[in-house]
Amino acid sequence: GYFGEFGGRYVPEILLPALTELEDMFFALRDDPTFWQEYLTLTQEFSGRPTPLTPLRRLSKELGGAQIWLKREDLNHSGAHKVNNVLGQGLLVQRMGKKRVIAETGAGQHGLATAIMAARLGLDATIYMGADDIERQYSNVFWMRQLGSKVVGVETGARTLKEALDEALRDWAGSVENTHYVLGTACGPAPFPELVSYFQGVISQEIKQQAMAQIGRLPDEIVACVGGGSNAMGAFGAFLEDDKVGLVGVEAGGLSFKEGEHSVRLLPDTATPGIAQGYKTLFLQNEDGQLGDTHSIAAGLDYVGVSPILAHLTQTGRVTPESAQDHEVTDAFKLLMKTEGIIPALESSHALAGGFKRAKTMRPDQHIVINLSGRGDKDIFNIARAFPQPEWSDFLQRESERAKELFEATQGEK
Amino acid sequence: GYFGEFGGRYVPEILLPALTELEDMFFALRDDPTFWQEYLTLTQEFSGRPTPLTPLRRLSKELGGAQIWLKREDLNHSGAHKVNNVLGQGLLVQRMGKKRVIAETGAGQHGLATAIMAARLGLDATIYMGADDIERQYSNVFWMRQLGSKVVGVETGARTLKEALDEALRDWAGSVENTHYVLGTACGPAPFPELVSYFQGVISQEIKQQAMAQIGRLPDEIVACVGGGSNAMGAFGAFLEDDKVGLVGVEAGGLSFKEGEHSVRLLPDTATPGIAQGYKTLFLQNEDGQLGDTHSIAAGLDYVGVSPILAHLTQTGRVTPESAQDHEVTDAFKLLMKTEGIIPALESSHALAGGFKRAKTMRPDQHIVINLSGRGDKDIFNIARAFPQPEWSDFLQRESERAKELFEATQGEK
Amino acid sequence: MFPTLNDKLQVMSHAVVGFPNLEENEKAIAGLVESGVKLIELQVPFSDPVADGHTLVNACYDALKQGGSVRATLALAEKVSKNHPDATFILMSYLNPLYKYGLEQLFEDAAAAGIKGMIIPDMPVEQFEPFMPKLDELGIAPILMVTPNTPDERVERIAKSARGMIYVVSRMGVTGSQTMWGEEFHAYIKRIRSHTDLPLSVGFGIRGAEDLKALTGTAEVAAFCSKYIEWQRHEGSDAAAAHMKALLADANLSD
Amino acid sequence: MFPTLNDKLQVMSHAVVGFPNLEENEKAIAGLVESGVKLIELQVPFSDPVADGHTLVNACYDALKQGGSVRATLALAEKVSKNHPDATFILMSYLNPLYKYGLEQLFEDAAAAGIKGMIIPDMPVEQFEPFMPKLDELGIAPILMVTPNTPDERVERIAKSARGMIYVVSRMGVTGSQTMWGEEFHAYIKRIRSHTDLPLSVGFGIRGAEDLKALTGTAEVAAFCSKYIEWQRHEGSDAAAAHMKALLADANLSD
Repeated sequence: GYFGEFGGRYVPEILLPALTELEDMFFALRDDPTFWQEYLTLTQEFSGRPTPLTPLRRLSKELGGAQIWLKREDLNHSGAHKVNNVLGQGLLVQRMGKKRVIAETGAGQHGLATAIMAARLGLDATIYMGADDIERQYSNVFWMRQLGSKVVGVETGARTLKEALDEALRDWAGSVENTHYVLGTACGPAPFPELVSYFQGVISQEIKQQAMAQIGRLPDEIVACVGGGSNAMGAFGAFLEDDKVGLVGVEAGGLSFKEGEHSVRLLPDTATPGIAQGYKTLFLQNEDGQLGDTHSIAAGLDYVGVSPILAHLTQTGRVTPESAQDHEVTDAFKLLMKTEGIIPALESSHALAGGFKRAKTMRPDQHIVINLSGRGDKDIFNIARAFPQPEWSDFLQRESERAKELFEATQGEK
Repeated sequence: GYFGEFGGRYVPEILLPALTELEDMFFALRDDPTFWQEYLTLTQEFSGRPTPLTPLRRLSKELGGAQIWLKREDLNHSGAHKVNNVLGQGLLVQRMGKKRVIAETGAGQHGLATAIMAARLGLDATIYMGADDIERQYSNVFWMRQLGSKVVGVETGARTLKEALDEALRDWAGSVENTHYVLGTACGPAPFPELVSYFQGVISQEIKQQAMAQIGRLPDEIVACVGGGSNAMGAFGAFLEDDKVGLVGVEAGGLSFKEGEHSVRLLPDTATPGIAQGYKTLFLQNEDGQLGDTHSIAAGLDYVGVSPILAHLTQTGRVTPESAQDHEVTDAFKLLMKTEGIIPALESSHALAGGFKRAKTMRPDQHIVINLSGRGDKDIFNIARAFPQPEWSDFLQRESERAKELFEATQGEK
Repeated sequence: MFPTLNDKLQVMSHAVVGFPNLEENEKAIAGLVESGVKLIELQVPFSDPVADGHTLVNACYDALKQGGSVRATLALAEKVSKNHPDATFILMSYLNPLYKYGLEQLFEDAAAAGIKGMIIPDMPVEQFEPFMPKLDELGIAPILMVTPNTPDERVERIAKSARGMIYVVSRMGVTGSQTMWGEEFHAYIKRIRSHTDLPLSVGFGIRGAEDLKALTGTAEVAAFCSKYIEWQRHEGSDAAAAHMKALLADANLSD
Repeated sequence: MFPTLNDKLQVMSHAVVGFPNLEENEKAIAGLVESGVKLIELQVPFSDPVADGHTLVNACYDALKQGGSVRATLALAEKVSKNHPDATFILMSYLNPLYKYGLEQLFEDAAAAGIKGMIIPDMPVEQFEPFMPKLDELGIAPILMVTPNTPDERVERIAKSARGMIYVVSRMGVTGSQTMWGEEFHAYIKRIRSHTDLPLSVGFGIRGAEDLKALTGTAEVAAFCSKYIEWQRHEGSDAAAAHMKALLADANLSD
């Protein structure tokens, strides 16, 4: 469970048995080709895998550098790569014979993916979400509840993702015997970083095959955004031994490198080694070891730690860290929409910003693959916040009144 | 251009040259296998085709009848089958050397698909939309504009889809020489019904192959919702000669069969033959030939005419018409979400309602394929209207205020 | 009756049946005739008037609420053709209301009501052809349209079935905006004339006396419709008639 | 010092350093000692206290704003261990603040400040093992936890490194809710005793005198923390001390 100095399993004693059970099962299944096939079948028939590798011909020409390709994780069922991991863990839950899953969620994407998996596989699901996040991301709460999940608001502390994660761990401490904790990213105590990377690895396995078929060789670079790190690990995994393929992780540069205004952990003078949330990695923290505040225009990148595997791969030089600031991200978002007709998530737009910048410095006979981890239209509220305009607030105002009238009409009926 | 008594081309003289040019090109390309291959490649690399055929194991067991399969058009880029047709027409536009496209849109789905295609292929796009629809469906307007399309509000008449369609035709009358009108469904003057059905036919071609691979034989029935009819024609097309495969089209039964409370045109005592909007079909109309009012919980089924091909196939008995009322639709919507973790569009939920009802009467060794034409999360505002709850209106109220503050903050910056 | 080739330009104007209401139609038509207009279209309002501009679209929308219909149009035609024997009334309609009425029956009833011509923008010449013997027998002229992008062989086919006059769509686009009457337009008119000896009625984009002056000597009829309906909507039928009278005087087209 | 096997039950209570503020901590601890509590945890507040219930989570959140930290905890320890020589102070912290401080240095400084034991919920026994010689040299007892789902071979390993006492997590779940002290619990205690002669400190879910009575004769120490912090939050440190005194009396645990 260690990657260089990072990783490990630093959890309250009560959680250890569940983690070792999960690890034992994972190690056994990891070497079982029929399990991987079962996983591939599930992702194919339910989520539409393989997702395509889309050439951006117009945009590449416009930028004048490398040929840019997008790995289309936005086309997954539920609109992001998150579902890969969740479906994989669902299979593990079935093998372990557990009937209940819990998850934490920030903006709601991982919670939604978990709710979808639970509905598909017939499991009970409880999703923990900070009370402030519920208030700001109600649309995802709406979907999770329609999917039959219980959404629990967490009122402690800052009432956001961190508190939701802690609360989910607290639930797990009392329910491990029948409950699986579906961790959403390649972080947390072992075996989660490896486990999540394993399932997300389907992304890079497909990229490899598709690059051979569509380009005729491996790409020169692969670029992914890095929040917790699951989509980056997914996009990089199969290429770790291919030294000629550059691997670039783009973090959220936010407003500036000032404390609390970004979520950059892999660049020098940002995060430092720490042990929290069950594992050792680079955390944004103060000298007293208190985890810091973060900011990103993309809720999914707004995280204080980072995958211990990526922390290690960055230290060894295999992964090149980059960052993109909020305004570069919105520019890349607009450019992709207008030039190629694809609506990216703000998270993925970090990879676009970093990838476009690099592509410009490359030659037209070079190829760069950007992992489009999710689509933007699932998050219109977040995106509208990034592009403020009065028509939107007026629309919401009217729609709020309409919704109120509609609800009152149903009350009258009863 | 006729299908039995239906179809034809009843348009102002000025539009005839464009339609005959389009028809000539279509007929020439229809017989060119390389063109179909070009189309398949575009849908694969951009939109993720083939979409999967998903077995609904839990739901089939719960209902206790036929094995139910979903054709997952919701996994297309942009979230619905609409994009198939639009991409195909985009290829035609390129062959014709035109640089501009126009389209009409009601709830915004076809407009959004057209905007996406135009951005991808580098075309100018103008989308006509009723002023009232713009006001109610602003989220789609937001995306279309971000994609670089011009969205024009139509202030005439009832300010909805019909007026937008008329306005688009007026634009076309003045711009045919450099502009292609991207019609969104299998209606309108020839060659549109055939043209749209041709491109959507990719759906049934895939179903056929997938059924052979996954079931080992053709399905017993295929069910699709019918608005204009493009997803139904897409799902039925390749099976027209396979007499043992039942084809069922489910229309919007709305609130009741009273005038103005539904959009059912294929059942007896509903619509009558008429000639309008450029073609002859069954229209909901009064005895004076004025087109009637329609209602559906799903904006995309709320249409007064129907594909002339479906009108004909219903008359010959090849297609069985069914209808689902609003409350059956919301029940089917909830059932699919809770049992299989898939969020359907309200349009597609009509096919679900009709399909579930039929599946229950069938044997477990029979197989029914329901075409899931689109996903629901693209339309949270519409779906929230179908499931009114006070949390939603409160959320919108708060979000409206936040949006206003954010916009004011950007103004302060300048 | 219809003008003949090389007659002096005359204006054709318009009534949307039911706009602003059925009673007012009669009064407005009387005003038009009084002003010197002898060719008048009676438009059956329709729910989907795809070939009309905003002015007529909105007039149709309002007219339907006032009971505008095929039957109301025939009733109006009967009255006004009796009251104004020197005016020529043309029934203008989209196809569907007539199709629902029954085309054969409609042609007969229209003829009986004094209608002399028929403009159906979404009924192509191919659809008219089978009815030509009937129409000729009834003395109803199908007034068919040609447009700048109509190819020669099709103009030829249209000219063969056209009666009374040919409606020349002045430019690409729909009713209600500005048009130019330059060289290109004259070449277009010349091209149409090479296929027919019928008088030509120019329509779309005729908004004022300058347009009428420009068309004098070029066409036999100028359709002045949208602008008239705007006057009617904003100032009432009496004022619209007065405007029309002044217009004809300004354009030197008064009798 | 720590009790020994079969000593009469005593209560361990709690301070979150910085809650409600640093000054008040001293007063509150004095109150606890006065009330008869001789084992006191000094909790370093942390931003992510995953193993605590809501009461302690919120106390940590507030304490951090008041300057709670490792250094503040050591400073407090130095004062209170001097002022209350007959009380035993245990440093309780999540791993990260200590890791950042430097574990070796921390152990040395804690010992110098009079700390006798160390509870680090997210530091497994494997991580403690390399430090055991150092800890034994400094006289600091790692108070390790066992839980109902800890397998026997692991209890054995934990018992080997444990010093002072073993912290027995009473049930699945986290601090602050009700627990039952039935047959199953006694079997669990018996199982743990079969691996160690150290006294047992039972924690999680001890909310009142009835719980303390139930544990009397079963365990040597009962951790009474969340409920005390609730008293402190809602009624202040003086009232909390008074409640504690009354509790010990009710449970027949007064000296």
